[in-house]
Amino acid sequence: MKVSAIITLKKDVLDPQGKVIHQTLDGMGFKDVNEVRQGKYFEIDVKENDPKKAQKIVEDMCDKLLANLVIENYKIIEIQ
Amino acid sequence: MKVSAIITLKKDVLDPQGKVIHQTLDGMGFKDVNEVRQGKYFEIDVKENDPKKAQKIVEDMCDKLLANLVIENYKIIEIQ
Amino acid sequence: MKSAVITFPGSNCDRDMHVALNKFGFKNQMVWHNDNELPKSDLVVLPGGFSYGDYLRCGSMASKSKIMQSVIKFAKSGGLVMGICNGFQILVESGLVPGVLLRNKYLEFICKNVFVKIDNKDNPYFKNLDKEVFEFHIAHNEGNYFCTNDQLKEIEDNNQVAIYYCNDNGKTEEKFNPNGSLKNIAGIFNKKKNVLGMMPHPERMIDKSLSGEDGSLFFKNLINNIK
Amino acid sequence: MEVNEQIAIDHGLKKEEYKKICDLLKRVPNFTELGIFSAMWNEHCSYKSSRLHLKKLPTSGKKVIQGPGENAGVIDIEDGDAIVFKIESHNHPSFIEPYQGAATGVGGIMRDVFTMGARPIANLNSIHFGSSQHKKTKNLLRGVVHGIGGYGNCMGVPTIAGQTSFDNSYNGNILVNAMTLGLVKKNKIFYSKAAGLNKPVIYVGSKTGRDGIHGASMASASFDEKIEEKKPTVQVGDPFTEKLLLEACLELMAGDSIIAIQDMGAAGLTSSSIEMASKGNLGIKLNLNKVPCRESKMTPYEIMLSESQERMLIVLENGKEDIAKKIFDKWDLDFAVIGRTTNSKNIELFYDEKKVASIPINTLVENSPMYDRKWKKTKLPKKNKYKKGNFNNLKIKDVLKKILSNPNIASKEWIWQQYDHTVMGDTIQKPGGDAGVVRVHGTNKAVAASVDSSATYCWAHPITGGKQVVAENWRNLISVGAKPIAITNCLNFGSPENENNMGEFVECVQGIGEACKYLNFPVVSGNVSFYNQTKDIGIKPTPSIGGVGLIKDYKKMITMQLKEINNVVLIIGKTEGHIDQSIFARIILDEKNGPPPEVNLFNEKNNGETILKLIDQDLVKSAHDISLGGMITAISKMCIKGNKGIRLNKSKNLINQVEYFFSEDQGRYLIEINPDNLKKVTKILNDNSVHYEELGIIIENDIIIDEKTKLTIDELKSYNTNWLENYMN
Ligand SMILES: Nc1ncnc2c1ncn2[C@@H]1O[C@H](COP(=O)(O)OP(=O)(O)O)[C@@H](O)[C@H]1O
Ligand SMILES: [Mg+2]
Repeated sequence: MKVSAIITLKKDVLDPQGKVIHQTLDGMGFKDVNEVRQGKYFEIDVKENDPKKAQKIVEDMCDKLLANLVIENYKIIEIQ
Repeated sequence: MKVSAIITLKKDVLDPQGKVIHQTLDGMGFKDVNEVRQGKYFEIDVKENDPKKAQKIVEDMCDKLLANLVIENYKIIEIQ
Repeated sequence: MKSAVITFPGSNCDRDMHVALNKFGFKNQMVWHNDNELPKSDLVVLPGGFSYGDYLRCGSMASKSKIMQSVIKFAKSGGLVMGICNGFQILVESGLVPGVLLRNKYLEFICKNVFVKIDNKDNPYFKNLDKEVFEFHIAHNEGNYFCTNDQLKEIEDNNQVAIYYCNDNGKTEEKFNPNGSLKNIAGIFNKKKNVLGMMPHPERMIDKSLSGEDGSLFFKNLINNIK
Repeated sequence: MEVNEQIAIDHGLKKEEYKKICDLLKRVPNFTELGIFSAMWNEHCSYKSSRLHLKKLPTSGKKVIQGPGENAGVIDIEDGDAIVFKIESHNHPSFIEPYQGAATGVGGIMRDVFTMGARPIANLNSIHFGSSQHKKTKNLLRGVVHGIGGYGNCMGVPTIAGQTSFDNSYNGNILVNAMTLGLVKKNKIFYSKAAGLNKPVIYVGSKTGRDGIHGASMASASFDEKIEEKKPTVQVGDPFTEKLLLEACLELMAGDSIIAIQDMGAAGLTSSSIEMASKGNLGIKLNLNKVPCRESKMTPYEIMLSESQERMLIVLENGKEDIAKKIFDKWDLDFAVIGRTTNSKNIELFYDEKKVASIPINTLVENSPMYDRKWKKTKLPKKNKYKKGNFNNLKIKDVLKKILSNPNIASKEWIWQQYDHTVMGDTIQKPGGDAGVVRVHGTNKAVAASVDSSATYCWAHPITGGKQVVAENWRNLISVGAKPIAITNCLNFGSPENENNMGEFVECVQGIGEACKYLNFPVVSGNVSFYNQTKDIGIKPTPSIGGVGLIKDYKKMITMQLKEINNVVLIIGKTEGHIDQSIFARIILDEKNGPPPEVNLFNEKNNGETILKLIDQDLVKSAHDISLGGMITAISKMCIKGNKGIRLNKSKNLINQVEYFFSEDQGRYLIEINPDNLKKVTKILNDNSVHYEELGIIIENDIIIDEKTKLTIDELKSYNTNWLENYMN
């Protein structure tokens, strides 16, 4: 199954990338932007065919490697 | 409205990050992984209140800045 | 000969390039990214560094700066534009040369000397050089050159590859490729060969106390070619 | 929130400290005020356990322009030039979030340096990890190295040297010490002392967020099971903004607008505003509504305690606001007038037009606690008696192989190749040598810098260890041909509330002080990091010494690679055969006890100064000090670097061969001499009463020890250069 996960910075954590992208968009004429936050997206194709189990595996990966829970949160957004 | 977009590398583009993460996961004991692809996730809060229009704006941002269409695709995944 | 080095927010090899150009006889001017006009110049250089922190994609945001419109115009009219390292990434993002620069294969920043082979001397940058293999210095995190198959064919058909990574004998094998770049490509021209983008930093090799002196050869030759 | 004793304790204050606050204020502080006290009075900001002892360090000298007490120390390098430098720890955050912890550590120390008007020209780092077998080590190492590189590379400042060690004692508490050197004109140094009444107080840089609130308190609390709860206090660094801040500050500093400037480091706005006012003997008034905030509805408490990075506080001359604002606008940085200097001698904070805090500044600064903590002396351990007969069973080749590929000796190229060490175009000695060297841009001068520590020696006998680190650092500078000028120090120890750890601290400082005094190598800046421990077990005492020296003519710089066949290599200094605490004793004999090698300061000074004389007369072709792993390890590294071999003479020394090769006696160097100059050199050595021996003659390709023992350079290389890379991949 293909499991998609997004990893985002926690709310109060500085997102330097989002900040600069916001400024650049503004300079390009996209004036009506309140905020830009950037995160990571992973598409992980696991051999597991049971959606629940596949989700569990990817969550485990997020806990152990993909996300740093000190500053990030993760969310599974799709299982296919 | 808050518009979420994901940007992924096109199929035939090398994804060194995904590859290394795959190897690392493997080394950590996650043996049953076929593939890992990494992408970017954006959450853009725009002043526009009409979902259609908000989506349009963010698509425009992706075309002009956020994605490099030579190697990347984008997809709007949520509008709130 | 007049040159112009563009300073973007986050550029950090702008001074080094300024020093090198002046050392070899250019009259160099620094140009701010927010300016509209380029000063009259025979050569425009986009220097190395981390413009806009290399956030989003390296070079992407710098390619949208005000001054880049003038740079693009200058390049289209045949003016010489050279992008080094981050400058190469900016050239790629602004479409002046084809392809993209991905993260290094092993995901690590690399700072070391490498050898590169000059493939084609029929251009204002390498014409009259009497060596093929140069020792240059690289320092980058995203130098992994990539392009589509169609682009590659076009690049090769037009002799647009400027330099390849190789060993001291000029062998361009995969094991001499520091960052995983396609075909060991270290630098690329545009079609007309007035625009050059390359990862190595010749400006860091301009006297014998530094990492080497092949940069001196490059700059001396360049100014003579332009004269 | 009503403040009470329990809340104070939760803020890391002690009962008595809370009582003292109430007594001094003659009332109960409000919540914001309590936060300010807790930040100012914690170990990290107040140096309450260390102050008493640090006073004993020698801090002045002919070349010292500014000693400890400012953002960084400053030394004179002649011709109107000065070097600003300091080292700082970021240990706890780096353990929790290695990338960001290390990155913000590098960012913080660079800010300390450019706050004084200096452009950073070199970075160094001293990093210590748990055993290479420990399950966390690899990820921590990778994260820390990426973080240091990520920040320093982006800033465009070369990382020119460092030190990396592995030891069990850091398994639960790694050390990340970052050092920066900056270059400034002597008459353009900026200080943090405010002056004048009613001057505008300016906030510049990034916006204030909720990150790192109570980071300084975290640095002063040891790790325990509650570690998870402390997580969100890690800050995220933004090197891009810092690069802009650097350029903007230097641009403003070129004019005459600034009265005082101070970066917001630990305890953010609190300590920066209080320090500036305190030094100027003034009061300060801030309107917190004017502080640029990233998050909505931040409270005064949060604004004052936030440790968001990349921020500065400036006291300007009246009427210069517009000039300053224009510069910060150009660099896309926040700029706000947030207050004024006053004559109240209080810090007064306003929020929504209400006064939310008012504290006499001397209460926070002069009245801060100072402790004379209990400490225990460490006795000099008894020497081990080794059965020399047992050594005869050891094959030199096997031992050397083990030592060269030991994590603490193996090449650290995998690390420093990830640091941009050539940007700025003045790096003339890259990492991998005894010290990094950068030219003073546009001149014939160069500065050398090295950072060193020897936790094992310090652990075995802190006074000797303290002396030894300074001496080793001095030797590393001498080895590249630099005249040592001054040091900065980062003192990493366990809990000061533990008598043993405190004793280690006191005695290491004593040793450092003695060596610095004798070598005329004063301490101009530094940092203390206590509570490096997991539960009750402290790390080995780890003072890191960062030294800086001057090379007047950079063309005379020396490197360690062997240069020419047939040249002679001399050992400078006497080889006595001290094995205890050597890497040989630890990894080959598995012997952990015994005293560290003795440090004879007279010999150190005399040997070092004599070598500088030889270098000055162009008599030295290459040089390397002998440290960890002894003489054979040192010569192996010179061979590897120079791609040459050596035929060793039969030693006339009476000690056993193993002791001759692997002992770690101090004060020694290897130098390469052209045979034509040998007479001249030995005369100078004799005239200066320097002990020397002829080690051997340079040949191609092999180290030839005797008829039976021969090693090729390729072999040596494979032992030494591959370990770390293999380990990481
Ligand atoms: N973390 C690091 N960053 C940069 N350089 C490093 C680091 N660790 C080690 N090095 C470099 O590797 C070399 C070997 O270090 P070390 O074994 O401590 O040398 P020595 O024993 O001569 O003092 C030195 O040149 C040092 O600068
Ligand atoms: Mg050394």
